[in-house]
Amino acid sequence: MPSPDPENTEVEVDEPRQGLLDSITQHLGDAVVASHLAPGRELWVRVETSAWPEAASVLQRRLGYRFFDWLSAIDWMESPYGRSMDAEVDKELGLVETEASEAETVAPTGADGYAGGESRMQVLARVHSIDAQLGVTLKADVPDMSIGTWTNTFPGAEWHEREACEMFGINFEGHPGLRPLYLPSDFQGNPMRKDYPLLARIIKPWPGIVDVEPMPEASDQGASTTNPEAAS
Amino acid sequence: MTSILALDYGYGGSVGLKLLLAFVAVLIPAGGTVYLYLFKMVSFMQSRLGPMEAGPFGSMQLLAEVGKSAQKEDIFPESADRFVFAAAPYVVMVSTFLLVLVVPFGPDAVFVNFDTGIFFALAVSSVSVIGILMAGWASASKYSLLGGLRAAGQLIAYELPLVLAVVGVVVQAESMNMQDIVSAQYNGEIFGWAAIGNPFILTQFAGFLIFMIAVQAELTQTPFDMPIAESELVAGYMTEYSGFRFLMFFIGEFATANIFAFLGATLFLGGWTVPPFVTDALGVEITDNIFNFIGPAIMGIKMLALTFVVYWVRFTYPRFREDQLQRFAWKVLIPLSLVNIVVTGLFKVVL
Amino acid sequence: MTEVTDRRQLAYIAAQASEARINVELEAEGMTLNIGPQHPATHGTLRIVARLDGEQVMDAEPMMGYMHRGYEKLAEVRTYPQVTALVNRIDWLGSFANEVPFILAAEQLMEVEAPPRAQWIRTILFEMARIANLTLFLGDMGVQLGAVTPVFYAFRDREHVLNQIEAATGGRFHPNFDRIGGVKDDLPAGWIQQTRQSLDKIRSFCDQMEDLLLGNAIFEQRTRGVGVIPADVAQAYGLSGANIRASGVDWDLRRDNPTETGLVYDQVDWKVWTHPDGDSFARYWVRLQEVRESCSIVDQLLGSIPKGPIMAKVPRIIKVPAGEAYVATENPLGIMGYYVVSKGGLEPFRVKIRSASFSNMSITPWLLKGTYVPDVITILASLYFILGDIDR
Amino acid sequence: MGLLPGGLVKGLGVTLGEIVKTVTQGAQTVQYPHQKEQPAPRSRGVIALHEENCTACMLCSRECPDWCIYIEGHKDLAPPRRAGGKPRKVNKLDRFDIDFGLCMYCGICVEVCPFDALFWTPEYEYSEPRIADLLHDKTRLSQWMQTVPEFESYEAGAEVKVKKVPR
Repeated sequence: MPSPDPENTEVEVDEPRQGLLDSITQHLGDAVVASHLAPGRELWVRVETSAWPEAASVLQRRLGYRFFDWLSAIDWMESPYGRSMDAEVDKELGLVETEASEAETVAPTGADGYAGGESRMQVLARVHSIDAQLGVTLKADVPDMSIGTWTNTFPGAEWHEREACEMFGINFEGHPGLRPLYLPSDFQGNPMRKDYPLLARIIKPWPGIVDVEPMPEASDQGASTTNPEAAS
Repeated sequence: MTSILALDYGYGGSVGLKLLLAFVAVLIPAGGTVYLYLFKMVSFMQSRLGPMEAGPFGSMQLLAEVGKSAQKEDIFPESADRFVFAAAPYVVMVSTFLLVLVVPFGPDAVFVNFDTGIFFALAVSSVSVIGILMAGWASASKYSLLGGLRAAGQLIAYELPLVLAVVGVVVQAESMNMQDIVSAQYNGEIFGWAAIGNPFILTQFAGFLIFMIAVQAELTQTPFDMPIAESELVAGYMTEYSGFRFLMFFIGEFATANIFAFLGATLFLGGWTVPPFVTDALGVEITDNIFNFIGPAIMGIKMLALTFVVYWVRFTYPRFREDQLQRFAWKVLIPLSLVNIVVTGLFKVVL
Repeated sequence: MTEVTDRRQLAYIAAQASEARINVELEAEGMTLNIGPQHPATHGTLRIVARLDGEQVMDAEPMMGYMHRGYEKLAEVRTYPQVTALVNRIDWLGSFANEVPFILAAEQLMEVEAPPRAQWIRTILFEMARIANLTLFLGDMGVQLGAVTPVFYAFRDREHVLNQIEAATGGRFHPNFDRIGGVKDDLPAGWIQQTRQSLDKIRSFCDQMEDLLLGNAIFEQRTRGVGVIPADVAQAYGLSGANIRASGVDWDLRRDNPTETGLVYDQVDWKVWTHPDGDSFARYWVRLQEVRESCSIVDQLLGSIPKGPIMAKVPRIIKVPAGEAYVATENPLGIMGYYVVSKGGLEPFRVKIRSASFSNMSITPWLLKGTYVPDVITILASLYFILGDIDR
Repeated sequence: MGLLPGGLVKGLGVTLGEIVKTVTQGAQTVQYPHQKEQPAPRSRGVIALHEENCTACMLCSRECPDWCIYIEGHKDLAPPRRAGGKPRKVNKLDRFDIDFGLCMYCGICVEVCPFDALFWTPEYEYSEPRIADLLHDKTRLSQWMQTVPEFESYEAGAEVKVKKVPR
């Protein structure tokens, strides 16, 4: 896992993003929990769950990050259904890790995501500044499935939050109307959670699972086998 | 006028013949223009060939369409007012047939020669508004209602420029009788030069333009096709119609376009006559019997020319928003037509 | 070319916009009209529930989800090559443009860079996808306003571009041609020469559109001052592409995105077109200039394709190392970005698809308040969204 | 109200010009059943199977995103290459079906096949009244092999070698 703190990246120090990171930490103080900087690529900042709406207004009003790119969520739990495309031959090829032993399954967290994370669900958002040509991805943990809304600073976040709410089950306090966006109103469950089964893959058996049967013995199989003498 | 072509039919026979001729005069040109303009001209305009399968060069396409529509199920919307819904297309067709009565096709080949022919034609042409409103209101669907109301507003707004444009012609021809208008154009001369007579399109060009724009609006054709805005109201007041009823609206639209083109030809292009230098060259008198046969052909050519312009504009321009087309009618067309009348009056008095 | 700069025009537009806002305050109980989901003006299955007062829209709320295929869920159970085949079905008009950001994000995670020839071919097909997409818009805007002929010209001339894409990639609409580390195959012989001919057809199509629609006074009346979007509101809603450039924001990811290493826009000199008005006319005008600009970009690129391989050294079974990457490119409809989270397996752990039309459409409830019904159609046509892009 | 006629008349000119061009130079459209447009040689119409190359290794049915390739095979003895040698164990193909009702023509199977047994043909006229008939079996897929065009040569500057189609 790339080390989270940017200091020890040898030569490439990305001034603009480094400056941005410093100004964010300077404005938000200890609300900034962790950060990750991929030089020349992107800056990730993780803020306290409570400071989520405040981070938005700081970025928009003080730092001039007025372009609202997108807002979504991520469920860090490993999918219990796996690829449902596993055949014995895959195990020999080492494509599929053998079953993890039961004891090891610890509560899923965003720890191995950039800028870490403690809760299973995380909210992601990205804002961009057109004059500085820089963007920043903000993250926040959502331990109790509820977080503040961004709609009063970025009105565009309304639909994004409605989608995240119906797909992941995260409640956004203060959102004008958390109606379902895509799913029919009587839909049960949150599809994007990893423990929600993808039914198409479970109903139909995987055609790749059929393995080539072993050679039929040269007994009374009849025409289907070519006995060795006749073949030469 | 019970003797047509020197045969005496008695009252019953001549009315029957006139009915048949009326049907022929309305439906055959309608079929012709549908094929020529809606199937062929539009396709050429859009770099394709149009229907080619039914009959040579797709000529039987309209018969196929009629056959298809006739066998379609005749659907009434569930909460529609059945009688009014069924009657609407007939009301629209009535106004078309009444219009054709007045159009002269030859010296004595005219259905009814009113003294106030053009006045009758304009009065009858506004009957179709009632039919469209009936269709819009009776279909009990929001889109039809919107289409119907838009049609009402638009057709009434464009009646005025239509009438005022015709007043200029009537003032110049000093009569409302269609035959007199035609002969006025034949015998008139422009500042003493009588070779081509005086087709009112030359002296009444502003009137002609206003007439054609008003006709475009009466037919609810683009750029005035708010009532049948296919990209907003799906098919406007015709949305809920299906089968033969929709066909009547569809053919009715083309028939009305032809009849207005006949009217326009009579008022502005000299009706069924040819310019004097042609008749002098052929040594034929304008009131001969021969013109009862050539007349409809000449009218047909002039009608095709005018309908070409109508459909050419229809398939090229986007459409107005209703408040823009209302503003255009009240603030531009009507003042312009009033000025046209004043100028014609002045010339009439001065010359 | 109608360059609008004088103050009188802008004042007229501002007055129009404010007048539309004032008379919406009258709270009369209006009629609710469902525009869609089966409706000619919605590019796909979008339903707008509009509460009307007479012809004026009190408030309009788009209802979506009729075409929700759940791409983000599907991507989690598919390997990387399978996701590329899947993902070019999001914006099906310029479909090669969907694959590129996903592949660039995967390449960023795998620290792989495509050889120059592959980047050239990728950029050429990216621009041809833009031409194919925006040509249809130029024709379709006409038919939304009532002129039926322009859309036929659009389909006629777009056909040549699609044939060229099919000749190179095998699929007209779903090329599935981009791979991690390069492109699937090289260009067939004679392709460059034929592509130049198809570009000439597109240029003559643009001139026809200029005469038929831009010069048309009725079109101007129907679109000037309709659906005015100020720049800051556009940014707050995340509008992108021609919609934001038409509001005067000079921003184009093809020029301003330093992190992107996969496309070669720096080798070509081209111009980003903007327009100060921010109304439907400006959006149409900006997209018309962009199509012409894309034609000249492709022309320059065709002339300078370097020699060399089209595929970098990439293992046969692709396992992307763990990490997160976000790459966004300037797609025909706007900014399309993929946030790919990988835990080192065969498939991505999570793919967040930032689609352009989703954000472009999120402004409609604010924008459609107080407009007339025909203007609703004009504004929707000028925002130019694709339902696959919204519903994902 | 600024109704400038210049723009309007130019618009009419464009459509009139189009009428003249269509009448004189013919339409851009093709009258399908009578004349047919030839798709590009690389276009993905239908998948052809070259049965000799196929070793039933299941890679294509495993990689297919739509799960629309069904393969059944059995191991069999084949005559030894060199006389007197041990008989080779070979996979024989019993069933190789592609359900074109499900297929999305992405081309992953053709690309992933290690033995070059699958090819694309630009054939497109195989629609069926019943969707079940879109399941092409082994024989039908082999019939498509004749319509596989030769691979085209590449543009100048390409380093990719042109592959051969096994007839």
